[in-house]
Amino acid sequence: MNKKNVYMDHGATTPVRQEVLEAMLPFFSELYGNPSSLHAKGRDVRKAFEEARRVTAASLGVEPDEIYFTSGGTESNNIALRGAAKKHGSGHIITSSIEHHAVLDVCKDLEKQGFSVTYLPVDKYGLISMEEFESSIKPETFLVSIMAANNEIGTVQPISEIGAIAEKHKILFHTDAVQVVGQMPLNIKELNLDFLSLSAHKFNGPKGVGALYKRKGVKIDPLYHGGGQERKLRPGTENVPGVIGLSKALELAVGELPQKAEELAKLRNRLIEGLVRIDDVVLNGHPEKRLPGNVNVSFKYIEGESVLLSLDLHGIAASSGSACSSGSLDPSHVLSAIGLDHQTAHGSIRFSLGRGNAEEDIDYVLDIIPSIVDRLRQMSPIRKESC
Amino acid sequence: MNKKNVYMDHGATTPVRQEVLEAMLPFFSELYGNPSSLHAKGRDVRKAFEEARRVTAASLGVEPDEIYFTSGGTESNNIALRGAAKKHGSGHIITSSIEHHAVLDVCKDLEKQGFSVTYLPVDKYGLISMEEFESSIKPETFLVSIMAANNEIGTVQPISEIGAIAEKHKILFHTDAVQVVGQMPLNIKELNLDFLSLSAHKFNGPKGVGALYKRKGVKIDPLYHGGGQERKLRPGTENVPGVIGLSKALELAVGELPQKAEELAKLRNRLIEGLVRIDDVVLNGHPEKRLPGNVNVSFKYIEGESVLLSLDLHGIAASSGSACSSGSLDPSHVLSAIGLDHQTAHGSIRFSLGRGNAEEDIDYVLDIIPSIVDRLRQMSPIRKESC
Amino acid sequence: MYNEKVVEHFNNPRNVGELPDADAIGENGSFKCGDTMKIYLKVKDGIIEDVRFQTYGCGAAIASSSMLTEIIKGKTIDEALQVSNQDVADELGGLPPLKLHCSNLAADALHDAIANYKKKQGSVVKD
Amino acid sequence: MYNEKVVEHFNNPRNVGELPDADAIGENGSFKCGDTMKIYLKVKDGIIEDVRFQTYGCGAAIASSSMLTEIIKGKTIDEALQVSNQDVADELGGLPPLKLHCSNLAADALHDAIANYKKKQGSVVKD
Ligand SMILES: Cc1ncc(COP(=O)(O)O)c(C=O)c1O
Ligand SMILES: Cc1ncc(COP(=O)(O)O)c(C=O)c1O
Repeated sequence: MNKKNVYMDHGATTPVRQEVLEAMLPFFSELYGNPSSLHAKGRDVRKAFEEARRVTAASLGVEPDEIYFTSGGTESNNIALRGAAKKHGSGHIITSSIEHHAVLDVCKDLEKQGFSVTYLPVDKYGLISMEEFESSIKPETFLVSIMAANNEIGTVQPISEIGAIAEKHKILFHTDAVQVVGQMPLNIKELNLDFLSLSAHKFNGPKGVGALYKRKGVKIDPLYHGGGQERKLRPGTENVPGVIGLSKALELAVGELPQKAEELAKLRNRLIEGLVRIDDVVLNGHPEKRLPGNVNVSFKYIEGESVLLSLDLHGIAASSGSACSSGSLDPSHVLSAIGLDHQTAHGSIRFSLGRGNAEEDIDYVLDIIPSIVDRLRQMSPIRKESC
Repeated sequence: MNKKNVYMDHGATTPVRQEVLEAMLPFFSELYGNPSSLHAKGRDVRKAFEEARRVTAASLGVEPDEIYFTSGGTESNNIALRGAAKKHGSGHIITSSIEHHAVLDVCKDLEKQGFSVTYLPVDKYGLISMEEFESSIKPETFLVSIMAANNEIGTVQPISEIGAIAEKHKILFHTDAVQVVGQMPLNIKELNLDFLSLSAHKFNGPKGVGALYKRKGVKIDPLYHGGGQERKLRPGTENVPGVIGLSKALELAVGELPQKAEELAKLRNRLIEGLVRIDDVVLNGHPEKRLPGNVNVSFKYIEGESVLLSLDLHGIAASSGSACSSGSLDPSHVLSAIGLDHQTAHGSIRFSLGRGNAEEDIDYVLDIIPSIVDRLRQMSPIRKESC
Repeated sequence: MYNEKVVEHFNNPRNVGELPDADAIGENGSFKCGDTMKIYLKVKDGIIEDVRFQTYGCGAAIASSSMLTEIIKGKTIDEALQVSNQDVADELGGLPPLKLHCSNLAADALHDAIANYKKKQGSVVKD
Repeated sequence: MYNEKVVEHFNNPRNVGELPDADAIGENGSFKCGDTMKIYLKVKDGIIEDVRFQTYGCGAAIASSSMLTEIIKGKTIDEALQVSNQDVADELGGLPPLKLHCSNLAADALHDAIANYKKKQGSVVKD
């Protein structure tokens, strides 16, 4: 079999699609003015920039003045959480134990600053419980932040139910939708959301640019100060080409939903079915409530990075929640939170599908994997019997 | 006379030069991997990214692990100042009254958080006094932040003297060098600097990317949390094309110094000489200690925005420190700090020269200006006699 | 930033200058932003026959001044008194929100001129 | 991430498997990262005649295991005892700093095997 190039790490990042790059290009060397400048070179760029805001807002079904452009999902999360915390001064925050570090570690830092935080546990599928959520709400709770879908195991949370409870108790609701925007249909206005974070490079837009949706009327304090751009919430000369790229990528991605999501889910299911047919391979995450492109399995008795490396030698790009691969020694907090034992967690691999993946890619992976697994298992001192 | 397109707002932003855009292009759609990914697509990008860090560091004469990539000058300033403040918990900061808002407003915010701040006054040229600086140092002073050169009036501070005093008193020294990097030669290692901020779009690199130099061994606390990129000081998926562009633009710009600066200074002097020949036009900023590309003059009896607008109608892009142009009603804090009366401040215009400007541009501007000034003065109820 | 009509008035302002034989002069200035307008009226039989202005200010201030003079020329004093800042901005096809205050200059200077005119005429004009 | 030599050893590890008639077996595991190595030695006249390994772990752990077996094959027990984790990493042409701990596995398992071997031989080997 010939070595192919199969990219199945769309959860990590995606290529910029051609139409997006083309939309960006004029803004490097021709339309290069600073949008804050009063002269024609500035005004032309301001116009295009605000049009990009309009397109972004329209793609999300919100108002243009509810969109703040940032440098990515991490910054969007930090601005929302820290901004709300700074505004409130003190109080209680609720989040889940499987958030991305850009939420989880912000919460830990806020604890150091005197806030109290509840980290909701999740069940074996990665779902939080609505009862536990509701009963964790205290009079001093001002914010709940629950990710729309998990980046590692793909589990999709019931954010509309969370929103309803948050509304009932009058607490702010933030969702990290970095993995969802552009991949699944989303109706912000029906979700009682106060904040939503997104990042362009997850939906075939450029790296280093994202956005925060903040519901009109919701007040937070800025973290950084400067020239007053983005209505003072995110100062600094605007990343104009990046924002143009974000808006174009989002418009295209959302325009292709829900069909694209259905196609992706078919590929995903084909891959999952093929993988779990292998002995001692288990699916991580929820069997149905999962991102259309996310496949996460654990190969028992072997370690994730060695699987990853073997896949790489066959031209397949995937990722792992394994300790060794990230340089840290512990398996990912997500895999621990869903209750995987150390060893199963270490054998986890994520294949994240996206634009450009086709059936033949799935079949190629399914053809390759058994020999990889066999080889590594034969090398392993750990056996079914011994576990 | 035909309308020309003359861009003299390089202090606001600059076009991305062709070589820089070409260096960036492969990183959108071919080399699109996430530098944190372990597979080949990620490793190739990590390699290029770290090579860009090496080039950036070499261009600045520092070590690669002293460079942190950010989303721009604003973020670099915020990370340095707030990070040092967070680390120290309390204490005293010294800055100047003519800093960019990305330093000034950070200091004001830190005051709200309990830090004390001295805002050093400047003389009529925009220079701080070394005596005042040194005598403002208290036992609890931990940081001084003085910009290398002012963005409005172009005045270059004696940062090597400031550094020597900071070293003597063992306080951290940050400089906002956003207007200096790539425009003037700079030797960080001779300057006793602990932090330096720069922004790519000021030296023909892309918007939305910058860097912070942090001297090895100096410890600050991160402001934002996330995936741990940039050694946890600036988390978030890296803006790979942006960083590649920054490093290329910096390498080219620094490679062209000091010659480029001398050429620019010649053009600058030609423009200044021509302008001050007009009645009641005064130069703002220092006659010699100024950025090679900066010209800032006040046209008495007329208002800056109307000059700007008139220039714009002739295809000339400049900027103003006038109240009306920025939407705020007060004239810029810089023009106030150098002691300009309200009206002179309101009549100020900045021409900032850069790559691509030639003698004929200067001559075109000098040809056009007198009629603009005449026309507006004839319209004005304010006269020499009445002032 | 500005629409075409504003730019046109800025570029070719109507009725710029002084009126040496003005029947009334009005002035208004914003201490905050420094803009200043001076308006000169020539009134005959209660009708504004001629008008001139001088303005120190931004593009919006100059265009508003010019537009105001166009609006009031030929109007009676009492009609002119009805002209509001909003009317001037509307007639210009709108101004950027941040610039609306600049258009205030013009109508306020006019009202000052009319007040001066009435003062000069004494109680005669009072009713 | 890994150099060519590491990848080559990972891809074609030497001496993988068990030795049913081993004279000594050693084992080492990192509780923290979960990596585990088992090493089998066949010793004759104090010389390591044959060696096999089984490893559960990342690429660095597997490559280090393979390299270790190559290094020690044909060496005396005492020579083998001198082999350090650093030697293994050096022989591989270096490992990423974060992965150095993975190479520790191999030499430590070997030392465990040699200790077991000596124990089995009793005091005879003691001096
Ligand atoms: C002196 C100075 N500092 C900081 C900045 C902020 O840089 P940026 O807008 O790229 O964040 C600028 C430019 O706007 C500047 O001129
Ligand atoms: C769920 C989630 N949140 C936040 C982020 C951070 O986004 P970025 O790296 O673009 O800042 C990511 C991606 O890394 C993510 O998957």
